[in-house]
Amino acid sequence: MNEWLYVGLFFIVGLIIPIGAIAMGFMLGPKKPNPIKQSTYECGIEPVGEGWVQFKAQYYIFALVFLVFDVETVFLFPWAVKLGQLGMFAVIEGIVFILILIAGLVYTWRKGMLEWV
Amino acid sequence: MNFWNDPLKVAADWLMGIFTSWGMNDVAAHVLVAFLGVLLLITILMVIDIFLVWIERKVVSRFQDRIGPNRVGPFGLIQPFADIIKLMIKEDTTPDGADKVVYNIAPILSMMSVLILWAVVPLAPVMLGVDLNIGVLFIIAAGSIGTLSIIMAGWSSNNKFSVIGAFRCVAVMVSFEIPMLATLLIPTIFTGSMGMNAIIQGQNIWYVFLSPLAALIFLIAAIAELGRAPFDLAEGESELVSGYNIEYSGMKFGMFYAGELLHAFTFGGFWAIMFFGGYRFFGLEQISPFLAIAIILFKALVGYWIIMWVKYTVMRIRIDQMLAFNWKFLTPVAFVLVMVTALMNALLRDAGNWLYITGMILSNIIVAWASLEIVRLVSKKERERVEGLKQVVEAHH
Amino acid sequence: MTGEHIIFLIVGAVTLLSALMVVTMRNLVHAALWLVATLFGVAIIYTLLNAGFLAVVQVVVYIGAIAILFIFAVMLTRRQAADTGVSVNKNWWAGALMAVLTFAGLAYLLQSWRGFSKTAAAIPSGFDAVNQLGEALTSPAGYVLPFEVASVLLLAALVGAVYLAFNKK
Amino acid sequence: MIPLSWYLILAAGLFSIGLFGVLARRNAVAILLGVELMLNAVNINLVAFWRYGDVTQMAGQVFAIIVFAVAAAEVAVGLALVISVYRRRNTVVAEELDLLKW
Repeated sequence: MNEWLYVGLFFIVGLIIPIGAIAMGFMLGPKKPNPIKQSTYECGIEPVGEGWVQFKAQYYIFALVFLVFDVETVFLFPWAVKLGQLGMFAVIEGIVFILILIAGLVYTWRKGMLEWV
Repeated sequence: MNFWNDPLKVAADWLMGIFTSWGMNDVAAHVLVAFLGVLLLITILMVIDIFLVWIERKVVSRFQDRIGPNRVGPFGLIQPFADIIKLMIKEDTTPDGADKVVYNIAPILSMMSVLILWAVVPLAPVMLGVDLNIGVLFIIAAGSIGTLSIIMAGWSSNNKFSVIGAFRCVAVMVSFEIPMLATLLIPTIFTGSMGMNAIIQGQNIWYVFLSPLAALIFLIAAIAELGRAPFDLAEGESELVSGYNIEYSGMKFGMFYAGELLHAFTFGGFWAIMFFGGYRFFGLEQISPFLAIAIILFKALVGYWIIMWVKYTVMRIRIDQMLAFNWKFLTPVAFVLVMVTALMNALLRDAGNWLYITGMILSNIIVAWASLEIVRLVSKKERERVEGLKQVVEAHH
Repeated sequence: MTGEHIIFLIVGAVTLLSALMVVTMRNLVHAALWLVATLFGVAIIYTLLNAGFLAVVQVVVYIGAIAILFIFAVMLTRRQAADTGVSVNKNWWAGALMAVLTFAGLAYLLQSWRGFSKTAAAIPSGFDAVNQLGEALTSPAGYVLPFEVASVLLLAALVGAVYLAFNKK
Repeated sequence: MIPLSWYLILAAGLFSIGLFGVLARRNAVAILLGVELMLNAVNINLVAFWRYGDVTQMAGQVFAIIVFAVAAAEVAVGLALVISVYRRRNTVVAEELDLLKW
């Protein structure tokens, strides 16, 4: 518990410093808003439509593959910590785990889902 | 116990004495002292950050055969302060239709995600920061907060280009997190701990000599994670005008900018900790904690310099090439390397030091050679296929 | 009332409040961001329970991956920046009643359990949870099978999700 | 030291809120958000029981890790379903997906 208190202090100070900097900027800077200044930037022309576009599904695929890999790799960390004291059995086990993981990547790859089209 | 051997403890004891003599209870005084310590560290970091701007501009200009800032103060040293003042007195605009709360939180979170990284950086044998037993994963956790801040910034600006920029940036950042996680497994396997200090203590031989490939992959993944060139797709100037931070001005933009530079410096530091012995340098760190701090800051600066060097040497890569490079090359290689390292570690653990090092280096070289050979063969096939297509087209004409 | 109690109360209140925001927010991106706040609160609860590894995994997996996936999915499935119409269905009162009843039932059941207000023993010195976890996940007497099955489950999820979402039709 | 009851009540509250989200929301993505809350409530309980029981028995933490994996799998498949439905029916409102009722 105790050590996380210090981490918590880092979070608090890490919030205070940028808030302070931004607040200082807010106080020192001029405030003269006008409609043209506040319109969103679009390469100099008038903004067309709303600030939302249809996304391609490819973004989702990469996030999906990332999610699966992220979860599994994180689970490998306790294994890696203990590896030095464990025998061949644990090593084989970890290798099987990684191979199953790579099988997923290979499937996604073979389905052509890793192409950016 | 004198000041030069353990400055933090001396200062903390002195402050504790003062606070308790004011009638504060022990716990509160302890928390207050820790708070002041964290505040001091982060303030120093912000000052370093200001000078990073100067270093960056100076180094870039040398790469590009210019002189760089040289008017304001000696060697232009005052220039970054002028930049800060300029950022501060600029108007803080908020675009129409922006989601005000999210829009304002994003730069704060972005800066915070970098600053909290320093919680786990051991600066000297007597200044370990917070010696968490999961220090390695803490880097990734802080990185996920940074990713989130980019999505928030892009989405809340109510601008197509910032949303697209944010999405591209996040797709790249999360993708490269995987090889980074995988290479972080390797120091963990060598050390048998995820604590930063344990990893440094375990490096009687720098891990870069045990696993140079892992060090290289970590550096590449870190550069992508930082969103720096050649992986700086979030800010494709011609396509996306500036990426997720396009609608930000003044100090809010400054937070993104300063956060990026400090992030690069911090990852230089992590690179040094994971693979180059952190604050250790042939026993010099035992002489004085100040020397140890100088060593780790120097190593971090070297890492930062290498990241800059890559940035200004290599040209920008297209997003499809980048994601293909990550998923089809870097990630499989990183995982194969983890498997080989785990296997070699189990086989050679009892075989003696020299055999262990030789085996590790050899296995690294073999993995690197094999993967490059596979890439060579595949690209040769691809070239032949394209050539064949060309001939077919020409035959038609 | 020690510092730990105060931290718990603040974090718990924020967690529950942001959870309420998750289920009531009309704008789904806001709901996802409130979910992040809830998940972060839960991570702090884990650190209060001395489960540092799980706290970090919570941030890496939930905030770094699951929340991002949610935001991507929201962006992929929406026409307007804000949802039109009501965000709850016409049986929402039944849902609310059900939730309140569940909470009351759980609270009643729990308070009649004798281990309810148990306090924890101190963590033994030299106890390393990550090390123990590594041991438990890899020793044949431990949880090897669930560990491997989790990997197969995620493989199946990846294959299924890729097939479902992007089967060209 | 915080008594176990506080954690259990927090978890029960989180679970109920998640349940409300699942039962009452119209948008399928929002329903999945509710499921996430419920899974988190379960995890708090598991970790609390680990801490308040014998800490050398890692079952609680291992279960929590398996729940992480299950949550990830659930989100991956659930959101893929939502996207798939959206591409075919152009809606993500759960009530309008009533083809099987006919």
